[in-house]
Amino acid sequence: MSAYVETPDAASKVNYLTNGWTWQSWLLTGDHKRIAMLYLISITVFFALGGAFAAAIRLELMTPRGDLMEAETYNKVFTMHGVIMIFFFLIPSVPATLGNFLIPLMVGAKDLAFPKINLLSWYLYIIGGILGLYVAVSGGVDTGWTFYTPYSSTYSNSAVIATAMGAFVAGFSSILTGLNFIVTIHKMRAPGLTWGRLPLFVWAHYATSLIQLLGTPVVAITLVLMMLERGFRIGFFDPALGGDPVLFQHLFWFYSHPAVYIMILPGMGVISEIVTCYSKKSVFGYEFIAGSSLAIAILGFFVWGHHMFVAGQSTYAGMVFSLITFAVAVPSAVKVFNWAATMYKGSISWDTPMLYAMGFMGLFTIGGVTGVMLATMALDLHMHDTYFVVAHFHYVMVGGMVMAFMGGLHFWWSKMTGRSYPEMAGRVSAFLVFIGFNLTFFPQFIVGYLGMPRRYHAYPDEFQVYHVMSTAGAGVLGIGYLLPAIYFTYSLFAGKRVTDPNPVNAKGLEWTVPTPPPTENFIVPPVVTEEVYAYAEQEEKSLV
Amino acid sequence: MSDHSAVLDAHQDEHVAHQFANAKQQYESSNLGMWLFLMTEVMFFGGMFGAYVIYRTWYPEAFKIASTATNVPLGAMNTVVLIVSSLTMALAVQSAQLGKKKMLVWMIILTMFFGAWFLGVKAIEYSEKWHHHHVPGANFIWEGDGGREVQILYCLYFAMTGMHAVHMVVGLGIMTWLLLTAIKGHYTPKYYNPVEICGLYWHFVDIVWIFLFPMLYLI
Amino acid sequence: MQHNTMPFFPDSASTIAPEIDGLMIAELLFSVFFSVLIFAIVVYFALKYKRKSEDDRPVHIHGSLVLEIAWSLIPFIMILGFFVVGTRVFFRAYTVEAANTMEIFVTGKQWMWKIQHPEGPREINEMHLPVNRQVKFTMIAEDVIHSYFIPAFRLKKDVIPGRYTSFVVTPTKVGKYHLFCAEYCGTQHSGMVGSVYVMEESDYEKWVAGGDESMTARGEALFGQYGCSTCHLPNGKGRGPSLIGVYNSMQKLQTGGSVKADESYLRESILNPRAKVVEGFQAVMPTFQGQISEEGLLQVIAYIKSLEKEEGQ
Amino acid sequence: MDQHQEHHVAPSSMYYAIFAILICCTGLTYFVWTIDLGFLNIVVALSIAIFKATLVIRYFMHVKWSPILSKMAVATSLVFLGILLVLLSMDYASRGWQPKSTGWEKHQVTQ
Ligand code: HEA
Ligand code: HEA
Ligand code: HEC
Ligand code: CUA
Ligand SMILES: [Cu+2]
Repeated sequence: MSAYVETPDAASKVNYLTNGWTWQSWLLTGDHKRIAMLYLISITVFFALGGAFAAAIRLELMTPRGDLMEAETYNKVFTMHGVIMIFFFLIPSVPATLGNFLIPLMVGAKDLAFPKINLLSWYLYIIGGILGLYVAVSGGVDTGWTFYTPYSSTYSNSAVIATAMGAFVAGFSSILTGLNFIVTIHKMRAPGLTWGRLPLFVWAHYATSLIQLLGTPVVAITLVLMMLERGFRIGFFDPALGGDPVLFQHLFWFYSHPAVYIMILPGMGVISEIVTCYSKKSVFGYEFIAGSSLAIAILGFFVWGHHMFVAGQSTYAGMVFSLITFAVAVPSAVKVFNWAATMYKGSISWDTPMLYAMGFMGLFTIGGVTGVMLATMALDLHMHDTYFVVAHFHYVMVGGMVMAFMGGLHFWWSKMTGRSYPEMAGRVSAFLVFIGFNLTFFPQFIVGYLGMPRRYHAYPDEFQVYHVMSTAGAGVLGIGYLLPAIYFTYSLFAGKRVTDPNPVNAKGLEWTVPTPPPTENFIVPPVVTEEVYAYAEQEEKSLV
Repeated sequence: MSDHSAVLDAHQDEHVAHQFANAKQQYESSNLGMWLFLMTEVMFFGGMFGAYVIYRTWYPEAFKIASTATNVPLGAMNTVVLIVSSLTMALAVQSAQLGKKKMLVWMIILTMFFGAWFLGVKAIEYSEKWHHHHVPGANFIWEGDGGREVQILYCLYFAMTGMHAVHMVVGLGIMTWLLLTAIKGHYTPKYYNPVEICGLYWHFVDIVWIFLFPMLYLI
Repeated sequence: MQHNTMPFFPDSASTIAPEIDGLMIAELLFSVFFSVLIFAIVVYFALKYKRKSEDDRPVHIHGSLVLEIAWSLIPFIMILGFFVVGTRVFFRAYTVEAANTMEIFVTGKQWMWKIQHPEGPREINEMHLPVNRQVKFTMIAEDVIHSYFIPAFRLKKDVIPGRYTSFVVTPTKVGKYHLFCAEYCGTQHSGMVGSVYVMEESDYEKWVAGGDESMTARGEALFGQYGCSTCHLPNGKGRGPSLIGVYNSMQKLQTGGSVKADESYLRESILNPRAKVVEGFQAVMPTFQGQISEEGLLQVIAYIKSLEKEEGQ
Repeated sequence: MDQHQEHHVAPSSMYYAIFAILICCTGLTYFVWTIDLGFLNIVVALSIAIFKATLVIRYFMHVKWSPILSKMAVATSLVFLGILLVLLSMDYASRGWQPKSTGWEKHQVTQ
């Protein structure tokens, strides 16, 4: 890869952060790096908000009686928690921040293909987010993040339309981001950067973007129909007209299952980068990790029915969905095994990003294998809509994606901001997050199998032990997240300055540009001559 | 910006945005972008097509009855109108490719004219439905058999044609912009990309109607 | 149910429960194995190959096709076994096996469960069942989607408005168990709970005998009350067809084609008579949509079904 | 970078020819609708629609002369639309077949 050339040129002294200080220079920017920072700030706000709702959930569930809040309030709290965490935090988390920042750098482009559309995505996200906030302060919504009809379209007395509208608008933001990524990856790669040399982070985002393009429109139209049914009674899910409420679930999950891969694939991309860099090794089985991203994206569209095994779907359809769900576990397994194999005979550092990556591998595996249990029809008969499901998806989403996001943020923090974070504090918080996380969500597997249903505001006494453990864990977890919030903010203003373009000795074009990168990214248009992840000098011919 | 030779030619052409290396890259990127957007549009309508398939097989009788109440001549006329507008759109792209500016402007105007015609006819159909109390919801009254299921077909009818009409309105907006820039003479045989891209969108909306017409009016 | 402060497994009180528990344990072992394996490998490598100096230059290992195939195929084949067993057990929850299967009718509404026994007793948020006898549940919702969930039976099924759903189960242990609503249905979703009492057969007989009129009798009363009997005369001379022997027969339709007159068809005929008009009759039957409650419908259908039995006598 | 040379410019005659075919097809659809073919009505109407759409995509939208990526975009949308429709129909088609029918599920009219 082309080496970084130290140019005395004055232009190179101005980086993307110092290039303009006015509000307009941020709010009307086309620079993907600035837009990524805008996203980073906004999703952090939403994460804190979603976290506050989570705290309310946990406090309420400490005792079996609903003594902290009314049932109605509780329902609004978990709905807002789910909606905010999914649509306004996790879906844009890695792609819109790290992806936005890094993809042009990684492919050697000056920017994304459509900078204005990129900015438009952020504004759409903000409009959606404001609708969400408006709902939060104006009385809330109580349908659950799944908006099942006919409850949402007919019976609920809360701000369903505004919330769905928020999700709809945020959906378009997600579509446009995906579109931008795909075009950039196809058309704007630097000379020599063949598909076989593309970083796995880029591959993962390519797969993610495909899902965003093909899945999101379906949930968009479904939400529109739900809103029409609620507003004007034009909608065909209404059983009073002979419509099928289960059809809504089909259309909803056609997007929302693939969407869970929107929520994990970018994280997997992050892990691939971190594991190679902190093991100082080329990735094991590059083609298989890259290919499995695509396999997950495509197979992910065939399995949505596993959310509906007991929802009145035909048992035979359930059988087909169950079988394909088992198959979709395989590409994920391939990834996990390959990362583990990458560490073999490496030179492994115990820095914060690697700690998060190791946590990811373990916790994602637990989340994944419990997903496979849920995909077994007979077990889902018992465990559907219990806390077992809650534990499963927090393991993959929080133990998986949020861990990856945190890891990636630490990994690229100096590149993005030109400042370093305190390494020791980072390790402590990674440790706290890991402990707190397991304490919060592991008991939920047990209480779920005991039969504790989801979305319950009061519950039988014998489940209490587990809920108390869970609440305690959430406290630790909260501190674990608060710590980075504090030291990242601190480092932004007072952290040690980093000017070394490649402080971690990593491979990849993003490490060849100055830190922080200049507005146009590359001073000299890069030409790629090296294989990807060329950490080692010599090659070991065969392993098996 | 530093004056390196590789970026030089990009800055020579006023139409090439800074992030692209050259006009070819820009052309291919924006074309791909539009195709990807149309891909999402297919899925957007796809959700409603899915619902249509289900209810059409569940309630074949009701659908037969309901489609007798749609105005087939008007629907057929609209199909023809849209096909004509597709032709003029295709010719507009061709004129841009050949640098015939006047022809381009006229073709865009014609396309818009037929688009507006389509929407006008649609408005007539909608008001007809309203008068016959065929708009689902509060307005709906059905004299004949199977009112419940017939209402489902009308929900589909309004959702699908309504969403299509929204796309037409957006299309007209885009065409207005295209017309203004074409009059200003932005497009040359070297740079006609926006015309082509708007054309893709317009044709897509036409294709949706090609399916909606038989589905909602005929069968 | 004894109160254990820290239970690990729920009560097991149906034929299907041990099967699901067995499958659960098998998958648990499998999952624990792979989770521990991954944790162990990661931690072991991280310790063993801990970075010694910044100048470490590990060798390049490209990958291995053999390993890739092994670690995708082997776990997949293992989980295929779970798929087969899991699907078979699942199907069992929908298959009527016994000859003396009894029926229970459940109506869900915001926020209560209404249970009807064909013999007559009606309960709210409580359900009494005899032990060791197969029960078929037929369920429908009046408003939104609910889900009938009995953890001790390891069974749940969504209860949907506008359509009957059902499952089959055989309780095996006398006791009192939780009954939950497992599909979010609004404000008092968590209050839509109750108890299931599994009783000895003899106790159940006594309990059932304490009820009043049977469902059939109630249905017959409704049949008169709603004026059905004015058109549906037993001799077939009324404006509508005689309903004797209708149940489970093939009905020829005006539009051609025919349909089996099962419960679902009977329901549709009452709520939406014009959807499928019987050959040889005018579509004059009024709709009873919104007039008969879901419970009432179940009773009327039970009555129409009983008409068949009488004919056979 | 002269797009003129790289990109196919189709002659006007082709556009008019395609247009003529499209109009004829619309006429045909209308005509078929006036006669009753039973089940075939649906098949014919949709086949004609598919044919028309293909013409528009290939000629008006220039896919015939477009790079492979545009063709792939068309193919991808069709494939994923297919996944949606097929898996959706799969559920609805098999709803009636309970392991042993209990009679209370949605029934089917047998022709
Ligand atoms: C990031 C999000 C994410 C991810 C990645 C996944 C991944 C998976 N999920 Fe999850 N899921 C959710 C988020 C996610 N899920 C959410 C939010 C819900 C609830 C929605 C709601 O109702 O509100 C849910 C619900 C859910 C259900 C429905 C439960 C119910 O409501 O009854 C099911 C059922 O099949 C399921 C299955 C799976 C499977 C099989 C995977 C697989 O992709 C996992 C594959 C990964 C592995 C298997 C681990 C690695 C493998 C190895 C180390 C090798 C060894 C193992 C094997 C080969 C098996 N999920
Ligand atoms: C990205 C997705 C995401 C994330 C990160 C989380 C995070 C957490 N979730 Fe959530 N959860 C969902 C997605 C997510 N959840 C979804 C989709 C549902 C289903 C909703 C539904 O049923 O409709 C759900 C439901 C759900 C339930 C079940 C509710 C019910 O069914 O009744 C519970 C219960 O324990 C819970 C708990 C938690 C906890 C303790 C965390 C913790 O990890 C949170 C920890 C975070 C904090 C404590 C705050 C963070 C702190 C900072 C960022 C510091 C900065 C703060 C300030 C400066 C103020 N969640
Ligand atoms: C005005 C007269 C009238 C009344 C009142 C009436 N029906 Fe009917 N019913 C008919 C006619 C006529 C048909 C046959 C045409 C059709 O299928 O719609 C019919 C058909 C039926 C069928 C289908 C029978 C078959 O052979 O398939 C059922 C079941 C039925 N009615 C039940 C009821 C019940 C229950 C009530 C009262 C709640 C009721 N009907 C009240 C006239 C009536
Ligand atoms: Cu009824 Cu939840
Ligand atoms: Cu899923």
